Amino acid sequence: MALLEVEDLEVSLKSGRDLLKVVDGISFTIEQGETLGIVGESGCGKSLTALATMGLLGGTPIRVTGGRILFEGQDLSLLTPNQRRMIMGNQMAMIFQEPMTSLNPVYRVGDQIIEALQQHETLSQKQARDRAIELLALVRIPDPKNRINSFPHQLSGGMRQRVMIAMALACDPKLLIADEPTTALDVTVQSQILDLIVDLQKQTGMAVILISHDLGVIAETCNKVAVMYRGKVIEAADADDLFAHLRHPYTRGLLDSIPVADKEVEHLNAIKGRVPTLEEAIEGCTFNPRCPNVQQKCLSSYPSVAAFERGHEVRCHFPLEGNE
Amino acid sequence: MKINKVWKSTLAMGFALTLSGAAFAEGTFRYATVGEPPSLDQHVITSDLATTIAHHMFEGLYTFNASNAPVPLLAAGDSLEDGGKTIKIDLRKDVKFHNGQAMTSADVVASLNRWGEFGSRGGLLFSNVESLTASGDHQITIKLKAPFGPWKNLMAFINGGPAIYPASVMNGATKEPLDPKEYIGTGPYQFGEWLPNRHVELVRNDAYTSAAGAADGYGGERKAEFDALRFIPVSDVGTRVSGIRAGDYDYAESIPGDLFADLDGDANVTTILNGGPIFGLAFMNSKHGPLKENFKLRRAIQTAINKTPALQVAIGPEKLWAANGSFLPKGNVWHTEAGTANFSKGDAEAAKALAKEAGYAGDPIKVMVSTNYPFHYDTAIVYTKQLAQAGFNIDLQVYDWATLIKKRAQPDQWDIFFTHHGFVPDPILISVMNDNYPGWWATPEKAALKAKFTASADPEERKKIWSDIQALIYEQVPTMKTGDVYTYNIASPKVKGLGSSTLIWPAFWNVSK
Amino acid sequence: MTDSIQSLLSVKNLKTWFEIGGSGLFGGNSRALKAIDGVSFEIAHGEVLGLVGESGCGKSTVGRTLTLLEKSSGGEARFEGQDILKMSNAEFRPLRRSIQMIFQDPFASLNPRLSIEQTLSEPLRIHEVATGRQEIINVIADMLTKVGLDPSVMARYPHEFSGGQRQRIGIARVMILAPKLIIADEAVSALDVSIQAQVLNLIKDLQQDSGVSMLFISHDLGVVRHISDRVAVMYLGRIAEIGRKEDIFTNPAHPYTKLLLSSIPSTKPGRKKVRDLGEPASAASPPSGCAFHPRCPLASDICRSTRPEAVSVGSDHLTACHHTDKAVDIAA
Amino acid sequence: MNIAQQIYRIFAGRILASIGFAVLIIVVLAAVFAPLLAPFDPLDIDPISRLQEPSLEHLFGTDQFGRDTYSRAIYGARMAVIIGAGSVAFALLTGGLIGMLSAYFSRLGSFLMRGVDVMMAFPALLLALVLMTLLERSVVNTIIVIGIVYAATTARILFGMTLKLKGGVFIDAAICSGAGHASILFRHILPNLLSPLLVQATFIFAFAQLQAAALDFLGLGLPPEVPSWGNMLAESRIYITRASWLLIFPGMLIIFSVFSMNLVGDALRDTMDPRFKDDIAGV
Amino acid sequence: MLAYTLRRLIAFVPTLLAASALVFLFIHLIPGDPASILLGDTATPEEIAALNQQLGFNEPIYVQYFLWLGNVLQGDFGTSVFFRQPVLSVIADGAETSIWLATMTMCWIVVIGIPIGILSATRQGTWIDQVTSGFAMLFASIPTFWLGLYLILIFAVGLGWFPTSGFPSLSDDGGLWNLRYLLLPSLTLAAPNAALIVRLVRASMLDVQREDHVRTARAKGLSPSRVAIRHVFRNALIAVAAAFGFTFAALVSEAVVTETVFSLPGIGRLVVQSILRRDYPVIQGVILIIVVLYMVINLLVDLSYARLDPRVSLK
Repeated sequence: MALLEVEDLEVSLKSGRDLLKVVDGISFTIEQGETLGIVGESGCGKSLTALATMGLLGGTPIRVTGGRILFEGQDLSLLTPNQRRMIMGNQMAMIFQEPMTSLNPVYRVGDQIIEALQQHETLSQKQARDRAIELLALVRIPDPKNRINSFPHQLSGGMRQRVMIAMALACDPKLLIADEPTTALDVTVQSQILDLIVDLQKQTGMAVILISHDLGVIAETCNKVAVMYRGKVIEAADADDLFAHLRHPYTRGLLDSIPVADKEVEHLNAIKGRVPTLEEAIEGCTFNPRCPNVQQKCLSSYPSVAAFERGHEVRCHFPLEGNE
Repeated sequence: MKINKVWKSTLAMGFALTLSGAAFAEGTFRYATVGEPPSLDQHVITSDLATTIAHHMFEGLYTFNASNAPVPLLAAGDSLEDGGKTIKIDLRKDVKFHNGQAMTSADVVASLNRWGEFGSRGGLLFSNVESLTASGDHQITIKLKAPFGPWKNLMAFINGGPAIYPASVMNGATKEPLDPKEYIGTGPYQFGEWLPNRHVELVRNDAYTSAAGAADGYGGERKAEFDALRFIPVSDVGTRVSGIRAGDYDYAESIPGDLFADLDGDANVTTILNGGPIFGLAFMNSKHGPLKENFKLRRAIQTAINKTPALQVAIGPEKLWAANGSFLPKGNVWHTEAGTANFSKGDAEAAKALAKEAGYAGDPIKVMVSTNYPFHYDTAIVYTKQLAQAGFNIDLQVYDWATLIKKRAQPDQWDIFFTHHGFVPDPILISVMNDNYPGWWATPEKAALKAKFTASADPEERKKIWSDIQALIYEQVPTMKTGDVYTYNIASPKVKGLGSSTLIWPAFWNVSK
Repeated sequence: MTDSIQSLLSVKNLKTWFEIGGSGLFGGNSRALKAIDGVSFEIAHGEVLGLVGESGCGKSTVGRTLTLLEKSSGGEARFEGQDILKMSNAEFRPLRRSIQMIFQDPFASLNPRLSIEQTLSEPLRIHEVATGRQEIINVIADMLTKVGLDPSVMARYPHEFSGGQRQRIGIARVMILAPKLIIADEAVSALDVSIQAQVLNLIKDLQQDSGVSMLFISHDLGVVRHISDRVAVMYLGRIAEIGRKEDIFTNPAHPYTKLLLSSIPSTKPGRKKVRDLGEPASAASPPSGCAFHPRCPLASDICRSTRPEAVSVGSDHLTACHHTDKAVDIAA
Repeated sequence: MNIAQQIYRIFAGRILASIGFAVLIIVVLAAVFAPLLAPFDPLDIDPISRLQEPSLEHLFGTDQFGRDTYSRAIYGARMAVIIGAGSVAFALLTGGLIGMLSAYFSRLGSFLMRGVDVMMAFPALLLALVLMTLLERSVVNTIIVIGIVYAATTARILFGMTLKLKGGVFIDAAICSGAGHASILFRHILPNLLSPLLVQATFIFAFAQLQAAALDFLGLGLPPEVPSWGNMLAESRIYITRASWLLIFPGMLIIFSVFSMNLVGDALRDTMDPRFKDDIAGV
Repeated sequence: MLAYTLRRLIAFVPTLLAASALVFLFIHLIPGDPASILLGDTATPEEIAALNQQLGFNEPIYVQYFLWLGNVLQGDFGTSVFFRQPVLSVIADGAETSIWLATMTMCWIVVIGIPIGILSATRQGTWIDQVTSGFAMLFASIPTFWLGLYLILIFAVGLGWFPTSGFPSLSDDGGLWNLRYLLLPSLTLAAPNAALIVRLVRASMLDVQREDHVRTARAKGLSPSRVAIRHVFRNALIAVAAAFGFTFAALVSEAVVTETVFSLPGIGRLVVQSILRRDYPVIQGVILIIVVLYMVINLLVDLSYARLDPRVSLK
């Protein structure tokens, strides 16, 4: 039994009388100890997938409109909100993109960690506090005994993200969902945080879903990768396999668009056009307006999944040969 | 004890919100006033409200009986000598001030002197006084330059009148009103406290000795039945009425005429008419502007106006007003019809013709009125309309009362202004008789008649001269009377001893509940 | 090193300090935040200088100071020989045509109440580049085509465009004046990867066609490498290292440059770990001596006490480090 | 987008706000066409028919002067619109200019805003009371006195918003294009303030009605002969039991018009530029 | 914090000087004078002038101002022309009423406004939200005097549950029980302000609800009510605190009207009456004290900011 199984998940935004599908039937599984990277440009639905999985869409006009999410074999949609909260923050935890705003500015960081602890475990104030200090030490915050009394604004962005991680780890979750955890951080700090996540995962054996727009971050951290475009996973594979054999023209284009520091190119091979908005209806493959090798078939029908060796899957009528 | 009480009241508040009226001791009389008095010093203050409060504390040598005739109060008796030029007044010997001192002629002389020099109405008498001396411990002697008819009325009129204070208080007193701590009089109630905005409270003077005789008007026996009289400013008239209805007050003054029918028929309310009517006056500027010396134009204005609709609008029920041209009401000794044919003609055409004759060419006539007194304002609105119909160009300016008082002292600021006058027992006290009163009516004709009027001591002759003066007023029109207004007050039916009407100011001795 | 005669812009010892804390009558405890504290560099005609560094290092302030959007606190910046820092706003106004700026946020840099035509015609009118409505419209249409937009978009308002399109409009507004120097402040960092590549290509093409000089400010080393001729690395208000981009990227001299380079995630699977050297200090309370010393594996006493001055470590390659001779290992 | 579309965008799906908007249109129409709609002269005194109950002839009854309350109420709408629009104009022009200039020219601003602080420290009604006693009761003075009070709040709000805008990137962009002060203030900043100003205007309009009524009630507002709803209440408050229609009708008119204006303001705020939502919290 | 408070207090001085000079100028420009009010209808201009001379109102305004200012600095606010009592004791007497009225009103605002605001925000978009928001707006649209008149008519005259008017001191017979006199006035005064607080609490909670840290709180598995109170309302309180400064100013304004309607012996009515009576020393004193109070309350609001929001540092 997989730890988490997402089947045909559909998430829609209610806009006036229309339902716009933001996540359009995606499926993936993740096992204990695995790191799944979900990559894509803004608006592709990657963050909503994470929020839907976690159960945090309440209070927005966005709803899960189809599919199932199974956590340890249990269909989360069948749980009452209270039962769902028992899992949230306990067996399944999440960290977010903006460490600057994701902590409540009016409470000390220690209290915020303690709150997470006491929500799911019966601990005395003293026990909870000791545990919070341990957690801060675990995420390598120097001088945790004093730092526990800091307010969020007294910490740097990197430190705050560490606090967020400590809070997420408070109840030893089986799954950690990290939504763009390093996007707002400087590159030197980013590498520290990524190192930390990788190390903690090894220590605890938890599964991690890492969501990022940065192919480099994904490549360095994850062992499975799903590439999303316009609400659908268009390519999924083991990380090694994916970067060795890019099969979708979008993934190819994405990789070619990145100017890298360790290689010189005169001209970037950019994908043309722009990401279509949700309101724009596209017949056939949704990537067809931007695809360099679009064919007649691409304009009329949406491609189904084509499977390659080692579980490499791609949604393209004309997958690339997959040579570097 | 105290804590227990607080606890109890808190409990009570929770369970029995209906028990509202019982905050005051039974012996406190609660009077909802229209505002606060400027000061209670009777020598210099002419506010009716001040007198309503103060005449329970301060007394003069004389006062009025039910038929408005002067009778002794602190005086025991008097005699005229020297053809009316020397007045000897004997004082009662049993009178004590609130501070415990007995009243002697020294106190009376000091009080009369200050009143004569600084008092509002003192000048009327004292311009005729040659000397004032104590001719014994309990006797004073006033020597006049010439016989002066109205002296006793002036002495009996306590509003702006000669209240008797201890000499110690009078020492150094000037035009500036006395401080509350100097409120020491001889009356049945004495000064308690004055909490600004909250109330003025008088408490019973247990050492009071009353004048002899049965109660008659303000004269005779005075008995303080209440432990305290509390005068509470309730400026909103609706609140005053509601307060009486709900039992929060025992007595409330200055109630609009339009509510009379309702209140008169309400079993929870007693209405008390005032015996002496007040009357509105529209003064004309004799010193400056288009109306100066132009008696014809003034008569044109007078002719244009029909007083009745204004009274209907301003007052309401016919019981409460009279379109009466005589300055003093029917039944009063000073009543006369002289000149009153011109009181309320309401003839626009005749007015137009007169105005044309007077050379009026449509210059604006500045009329000042204050909304602090709604009936002035209502009257002004109606008059303005009538005058406009008669071709006058009226510039109506509405001010607050303080501004109006300031402006009316400046002759170039106005042509007509509205005010009103309280009931007075002697015509000499009517403001238009004062040459310095704004309007500044001081024609030779007036001067001649006024001299004769004050010099005479013969009641019949004085009545005759007064009717000549009234006729002159209708001819020269220094002011227009707007009509008599019988104001009324309301009280809780529990209050006993009020009678069906008040004389001039309500008095609460011999009253209980 | 570029000869100062040919350089278009020569910045010497530039300082920009902000006052923080305290104000009003008794604001005695105000301090200076030294956003830029002695920065020198030159830009030659037709050259692109990349200015790279982490957030808070003062790189944007350099750009804003050179366009007089911030007031400098010291130093000089000679543009074609004239010290622009000494100029009043009014004196500088005619020069604004020559020194133009591209801003980071394509959503905030266009006035939402002005149509594209209004936005683009404003600089033309002010600098009298074109007169008469028809001429102006022609120039604008031309420019829009150059940045890859259809001239018919002229009548539309900013909210009708995507981020990439807006940034193209921003570039059009700058290029329409044919400036001599463009300061591009994080010009592509707000854009999605696929759009970023398009805009970068556009900027690079336009720069090469027009020969305009450029100060390209970015936190992204890849982007900087792609577009620049020379690169300056900033750390806490100072330049740590400056030189030709080949030298900086293949042969970095400053330990900080090395740390930066090894921190960039590459698209090759597998994690190469970097030593945890802590986080940057804040410019409000900079460390003594070399500002990088708390994070530097090579730090010695001199680093803690003395601020290193720039020393030459090769042709046109300067670095501000006391230990240029020592090797440093950044990998964990 | 044309005006009709904008109005549709603001009111579509907001039932209460749409009703409010309709009420306001009715009030404005009543104000404009008062002479046509009023069956009687609002100033015409008729002592014979005073204090009459509402009837077919006098829909809202008559007052103590025998004037037709319905006609006065119609003309009252005219005063409401004049006072509201006047106060809005005064407050926005003076306050807006002070706020904008103060934020833009910081040295001038520290001086001007100090003055605004002084004004703000006076409770609005007390300031109005003192000024109204000082000046004469008149329509213009009432507008000025109410306008001054809201000019201070407007200045504060615009100060904040201008400061925010001034720090905006597109202003930097305009500076870099070489735009001068006047162009930045009036071409770049002002148009961005228009929608928050519109919202502010609706709230000032609404609160000005209440302020004017309070002044009338205290006898320090419009000249008493002017048929305004506040004056009608002030004059007839003693008739609360004797002639209840004299208080109920004008009172309801004030409540409904203020309520409507608030509803419209709310709807405007909801549809407005989200950047400024924080700044206007009702006056 | 002490240093900050001190510095703020010192910064009051110029504002106070400007405000007091302005008041002084304004009220002396008003036509009319205390003497003519005191002496009434029969007084001649000479008498009035003489009394004004005696009271010191004939000096040039600036001389009067500096004399007054000098005395105020020594704690002497002068003597009420009308009451012949020290201004401070006149004000102190009115203050009892006003302070109790304000306290009770604030209690209503907090007790009514805040819970309803929270309810409305947490039920955003439901009929509960629409009804409460609608009523809040309606109450903010009612002229206070009109509301007061009808409350008296219904609850005091009609039902007889409460006294109609006035307020005997708590030291008078009845003690705390006398507070029932303030029940209707405080409700009248609270209605529009509570309505504004409802709207403000709702709006700021909705703003906070959109913030990222609320999502974090929910991600911890906290219950909705805990999130609403501890994470949303607690943070929204920062914006609400600011409103209390404004509410105070609004309260003072509306108290003038309410105290008039209910004939309460408070400061609001005192100042109106004093303006009508041209009792200069009282007007100056009251307005000065209200301005000081306003500034102190704003200072307290700023200080409470620092307590509510650790990001705010007071320097």
